[in-house]
Amino acid sequence: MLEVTDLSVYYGEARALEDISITMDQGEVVAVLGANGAGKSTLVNTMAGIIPARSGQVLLDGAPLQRLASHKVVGEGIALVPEGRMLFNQLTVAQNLKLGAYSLDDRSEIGALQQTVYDLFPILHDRRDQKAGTLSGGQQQMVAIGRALMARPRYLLMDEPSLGLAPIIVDDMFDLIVRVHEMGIGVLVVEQNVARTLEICDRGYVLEQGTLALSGTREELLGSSAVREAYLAM
Amino acid sequence: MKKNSRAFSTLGSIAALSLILAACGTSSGGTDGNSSTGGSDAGGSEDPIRVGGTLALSGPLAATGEIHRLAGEQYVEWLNDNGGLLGREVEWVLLDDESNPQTSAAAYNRLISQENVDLLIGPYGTANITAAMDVAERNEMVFPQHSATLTYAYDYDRHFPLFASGIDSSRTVSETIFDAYAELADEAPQTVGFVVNQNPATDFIAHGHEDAPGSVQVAQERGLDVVLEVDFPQGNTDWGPIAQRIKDADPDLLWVGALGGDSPALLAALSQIGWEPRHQFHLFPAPGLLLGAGEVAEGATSTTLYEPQEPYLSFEGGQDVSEMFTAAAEEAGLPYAVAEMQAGLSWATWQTITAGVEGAGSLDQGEIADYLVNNSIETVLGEIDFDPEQNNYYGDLVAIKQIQDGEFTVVYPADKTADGTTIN
Amino acid sequence: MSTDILRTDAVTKTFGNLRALDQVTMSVRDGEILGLVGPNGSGKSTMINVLSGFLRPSGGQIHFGDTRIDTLAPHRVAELGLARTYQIPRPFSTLSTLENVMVGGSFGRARTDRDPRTTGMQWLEFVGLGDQADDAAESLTLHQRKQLELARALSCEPRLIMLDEVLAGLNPTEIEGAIELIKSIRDLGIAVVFVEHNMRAVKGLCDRLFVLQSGQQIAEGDPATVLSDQAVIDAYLGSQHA
Amino acid sequence: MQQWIQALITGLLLGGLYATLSLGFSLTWGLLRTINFAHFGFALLASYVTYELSTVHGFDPLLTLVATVPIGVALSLGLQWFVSKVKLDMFGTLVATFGLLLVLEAAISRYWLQDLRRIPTENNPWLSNVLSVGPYTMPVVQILGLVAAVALCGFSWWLLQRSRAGYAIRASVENPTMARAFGIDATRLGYLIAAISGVSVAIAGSMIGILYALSPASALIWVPVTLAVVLLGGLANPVGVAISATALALAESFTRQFADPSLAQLVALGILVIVLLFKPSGLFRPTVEVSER
Amino acid sequence: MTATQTRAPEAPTRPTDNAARRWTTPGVLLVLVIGLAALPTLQESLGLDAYLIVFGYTLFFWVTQASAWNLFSGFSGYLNFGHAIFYGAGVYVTANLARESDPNIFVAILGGALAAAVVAALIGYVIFHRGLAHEIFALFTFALAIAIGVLVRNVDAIGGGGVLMVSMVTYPEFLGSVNEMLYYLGLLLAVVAVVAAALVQRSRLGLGLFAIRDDERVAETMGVPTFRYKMIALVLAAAIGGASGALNAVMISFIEPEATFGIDVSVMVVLMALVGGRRHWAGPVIGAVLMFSLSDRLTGLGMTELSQLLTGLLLVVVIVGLKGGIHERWQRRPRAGLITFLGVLLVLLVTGLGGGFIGALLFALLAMIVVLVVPDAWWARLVNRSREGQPR
Repeated sequence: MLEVTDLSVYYGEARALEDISITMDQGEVVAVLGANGAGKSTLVNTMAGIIPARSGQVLLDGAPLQRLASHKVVGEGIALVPEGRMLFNQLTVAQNLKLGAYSLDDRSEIGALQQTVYDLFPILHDRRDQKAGTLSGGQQQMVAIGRALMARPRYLLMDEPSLGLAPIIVDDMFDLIVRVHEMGIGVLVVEQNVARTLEICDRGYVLEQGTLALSGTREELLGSSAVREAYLAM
Repeated sequence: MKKNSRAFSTLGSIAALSLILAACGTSSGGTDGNSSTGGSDAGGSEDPIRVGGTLALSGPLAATGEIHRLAGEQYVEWLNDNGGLLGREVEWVLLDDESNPQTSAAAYNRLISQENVDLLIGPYGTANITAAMDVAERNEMVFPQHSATLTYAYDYDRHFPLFASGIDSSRTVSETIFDAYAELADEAPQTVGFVVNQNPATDFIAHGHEDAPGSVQVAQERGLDVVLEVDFPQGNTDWGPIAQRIKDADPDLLWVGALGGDSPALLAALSQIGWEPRHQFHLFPAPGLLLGAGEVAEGATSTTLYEPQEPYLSFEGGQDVSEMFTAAAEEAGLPYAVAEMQAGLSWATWQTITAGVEGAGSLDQGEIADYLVNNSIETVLGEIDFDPEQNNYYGDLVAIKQIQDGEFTVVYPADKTADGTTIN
Repeated sequence: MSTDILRTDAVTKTFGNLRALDQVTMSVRDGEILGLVGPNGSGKSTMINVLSGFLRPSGGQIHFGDTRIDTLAPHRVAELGLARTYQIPRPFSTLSTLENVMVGGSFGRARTDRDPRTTGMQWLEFVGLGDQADDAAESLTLHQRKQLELARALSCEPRLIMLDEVLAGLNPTEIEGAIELIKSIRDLGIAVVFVEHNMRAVKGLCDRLFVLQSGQQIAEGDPATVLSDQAVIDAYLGSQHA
Repeated sequence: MQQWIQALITGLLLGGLYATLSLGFSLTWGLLRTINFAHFGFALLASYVTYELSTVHGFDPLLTLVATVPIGVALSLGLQWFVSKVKLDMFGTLVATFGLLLVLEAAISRYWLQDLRRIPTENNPWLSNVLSVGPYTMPVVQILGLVAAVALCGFSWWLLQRSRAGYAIRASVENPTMARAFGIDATRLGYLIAAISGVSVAIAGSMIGILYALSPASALIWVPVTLAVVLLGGLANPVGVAISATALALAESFTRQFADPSLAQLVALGILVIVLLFKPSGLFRPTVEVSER
Repeated sequence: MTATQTRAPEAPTRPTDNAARRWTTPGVLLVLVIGLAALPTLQESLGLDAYLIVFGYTLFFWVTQASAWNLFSGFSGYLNFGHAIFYGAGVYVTANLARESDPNIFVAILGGALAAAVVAALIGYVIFHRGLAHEIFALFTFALAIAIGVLVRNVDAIGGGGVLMVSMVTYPEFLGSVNEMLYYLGLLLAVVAVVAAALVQRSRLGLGLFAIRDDERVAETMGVPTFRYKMIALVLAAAIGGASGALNAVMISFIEPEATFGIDVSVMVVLMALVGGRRHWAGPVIGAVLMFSLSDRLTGLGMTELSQLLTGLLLVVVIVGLKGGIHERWQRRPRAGLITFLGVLLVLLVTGLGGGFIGALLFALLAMIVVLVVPDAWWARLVNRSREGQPR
């Protein structure tokens, strides 16, 4: 169980998140929706330990994560696929993947994880010695996801995974989220592609101006006009 | 508030500065805060006579500066133990010029105008001496100095050079070197290779200046074959290629315009490529380092004006400088604690100013200068007659010393050699 | 139809393999507010960077008035009267708020006999930063920094101003104020290119919309029509099927 | 022909020293964002320790590495600790380390005086220990120095390009936030880099102590050539450092052999100036390119 | 136009900022300069050490050089580590003029300024077109200075085969002795440098340079002609540095390339400006006064090693404790800084404990630094505590 309780985050004086509480299970795909600037990225970055919270907690199976140094959060089983991929562009694909497993020590396990990623993305195997910065957008997104999977996460936080991808690839991306989920990993996905996201998620939250506007199951959200409103003001 | 404070600070800084100005008018006037001064009025005869000078106590020239400091300190101690100057104690006001002519010039200004010194003594190093001499000239102070080489450049009538190589120093030094080697008769070198540091002092002796021929020209005049001429920069770090060029040229005499640590480094490089100099001369090496270079340095010659041996030990103070300097240098932890040319020059410079003051019987700069040009001065270098016709330079006292059996010994001219030792 | 103040002809910008802008042809009319919209990563900010001379296009031409500007140095573009704000505010951090604005007033088109300090204060008052004039720009809040971005762009006295997500990160009251501000900018006779995600604001403000997706233009026209365009809806919400 | 080959050999050997001295400077600049002028003070201190131990205590000069390497590492680690504690920007590190250099120089001249020091030949078997191959000669100690340079540059290259720690270092320089998010502790890796820098500067310092005469002011002699090597070689690029050190040393060596030794430095710096004018980023890519903003 | 540009920044926004206030700074400066200019004449009647004249000249020299450096590098953020190129250009103009006959000092100064400006224009044109990263720019200029030094050493036409001497220059008699002439002209150049820096700081050029320093690309898109401004500032800085170098050749009299183009001047000006604060014209002035009086005092006391040690420690302390330099912290804590400075100065001068005027000046500056180094948080606590202690 991954929980966020009463989380508030500020950038200096500016409020980014106010009193957000969400929960998710390892068996779920949970969507976080909302317009740009609603605080979605802030939420996942805070959960990944990158941004400090002003108040509130992130709890993993009841134990608070917020006290940990940010480089230790990943060891607890939470991995991030950040917005814009944020690959280490000057490293090769293989090196990026290995870095994902930096918190692990067992070499054979790392090898096995790497094989899993290559199975998932055969193209990455072909491109393993290529610098990540030179890949196409879709391939880069694969590396970002692969890198996160290398951390052997129980929960995967995905921030705008379809951003900047060609439409055909976007579909692959959503298929992929499902496959990741089938590996027994809980997925929290922040997306602007509402339609596709709602196809694959179990539940979702809608953020508006840093507060929780709505939450519910897939069906509830699909029927809600709030989602449409949030994106297109119509 | 923000705006206020900025204005305030700007104003404040300016107000502060003007206040300083006002303050220095009132407070540091009258009696200066520095209470130890007061020699200039020459009133109380108990007041020590203050002799001011700088030395390169830091920076690239500091190694030799250190020798001059030790020698000078010993001299002042010796002088005070022997009744001081005009019956008064002597105090040496020594500042660091950081091996930098600008600092040196400023420091001499300070010595004259703030420390109110009664007498000056020159710094070490051609550049610093030149800069300091200008200050001395503007203040019409007697300026004895021990080591400026650019003889052609100095025309201040109250400067008294102790580097006793005559006004044509680049020629006289050069002639002396080749004269010394000419003693070898049939085995005298026929070819010579020049390797010269670009430092002004070494450069001047090697290459001369306009009307003043240097060693290269002198060698040619004397019919020697100059087979190599290489200049290297100060702080040179790679000697292999230079050594290789020497080996290829294979001169009978290797003439090294060296300073400080150049010589041992070059010799090491030469021995590494298996070339041994048949005859080798080094202009201004650090003597300790050259001796430390071991077997390859055997037979190396160099210029000198004082060595701790006869006849120098019999000259005025010759014994004292040797003993006192060695004791002091050992105590200070210098690796090579032998009084040689630099210590001797230092001592001789002090002897000059002492003789001038005692002879004039006063601290009047004009009288001191007059005495010095009109009288012979006894120094550890021998007897010196400053010649106003030659910008106070005088005859050539330069001798050649050689490493024989691991020790320096004077080998030329004959009147400076202890027991008929000859060059080999 | 009023005259075009800015016109791009098949502008392309590539970064390595990525075509951030692909043959975009767009025009801005005198005195209008043009909404430049599209999902995240569709090339809007790249467009602004290219138009302002911040980035050099890989292909195509840009004309501002009668002048071709894609070959000019950025400060020349600014002198012609094209100003912009930055999505993430980039104030001159060691200067005061007023000094930030004075930079605009001291150069290019805005350089007149008037004291840039006076005009700068006017612009700060205009965006509501008058009280912060002497504060270090570094000490401003995000909202104030956004206001500063605006004031700084306005201080260049532009004929066209490009606003890059000025509303992002603001709360509803702040957004309302900002919208009013943008309206009053248009009332000064300055054309506006308005890049924004907040569709309510876009609908409320813009005279026309220009929609980008993956660096390509997919729609253009009045807001109501454009926003009901299926391609646009798909672009935002994702198509239901591949 | 023989001259050419001998000049080539001399240049190569000199290049080894340049590379060893420059490697640490390049690594800390490129990866830790510290422009470390105290580096030259560290080298000088190592030289003096080598001098002291071999001259006064009679150790073989090469054996003194047992002392100088730990000293170099300790100084480097200490500096890294200090810099990361006080959070200086790059120019801040430049000024602060320059201050540190002055302090080190003062300390050295306090202990060893301003006198020139050089290990006497009798205590320095390495000066005369020469390997001769046909007509060519090479001092063994410089061969060892070259081996050390190759080993250090090679190890650094391997570490940065092939090891897990290396990816982690490069990742955390490129994007510290993401690196932390994947569990990379940049602080510890920073100490690793500092330690390598300390090892290389100590070895370079001891080599200088074996080969040259020392004085407290002599640290600055090495500044221009080090800067040239580092700027040409691409920041924190060990291979670039090795190649540009060799290239500059060869250029100097050939200038000394065939033109004029006094022009050697001008040639080296001239190469730097010309290269930077035509290729501002240097001849080699930095190991990690950090965008300015 | 000019009037509005040179106005003090506090000028028009508030009615309380009246003309009197605006003219206080230049007024006090003017009084200060007149006072300094009168010093040589009054020196004897006031019973001051003649050494103050020499100290004054050297201080002016460093103030000039540091201000000149700061005018380009401090304001624009491009740290030039090869300032000695411009300084040296000036030195070598005088030195070469002196080869033939005693040069006129004004000709030398103008020639020095011109030569340095030409060199700067050449260098600036090439490197600003290249867009070197800031740290590369810094070390590139450093290497360039050393390379030029070697070049001059080996080109007889410039360097005279290694050494040139300047023993005498001609100048109008009313300037007095050589030392007095150096003092007056040094003061003049220092005033020129400081006023130039202050004017630039308050002008469009200064604003443009600050914008370049903070964000060059944004500055460019706001209409700042960045290339032209960098060129103007660099050439101006060089001309001032060259003029001052030409004068200083008289002081050194023995001109060698290594000493001229070496690390001394290049690094010292950077340190002075960084220590004093490089965002305001007063910063390098404070830095130059502090660092030069420190080294002068310690040299005077014969403490060479200590001088080096303390200079080193001072650099570390100031850069760590006062990241923006002394002046910047002073702006935040002006009263405390000023009161400490003046208080200590007065006490030392009155009691004579400072060892004369220069010593008192130095110790007062050091005391001020101690007060300024206290971190803001501690300072706030200190101030609050003392306020709480007082009954209201």
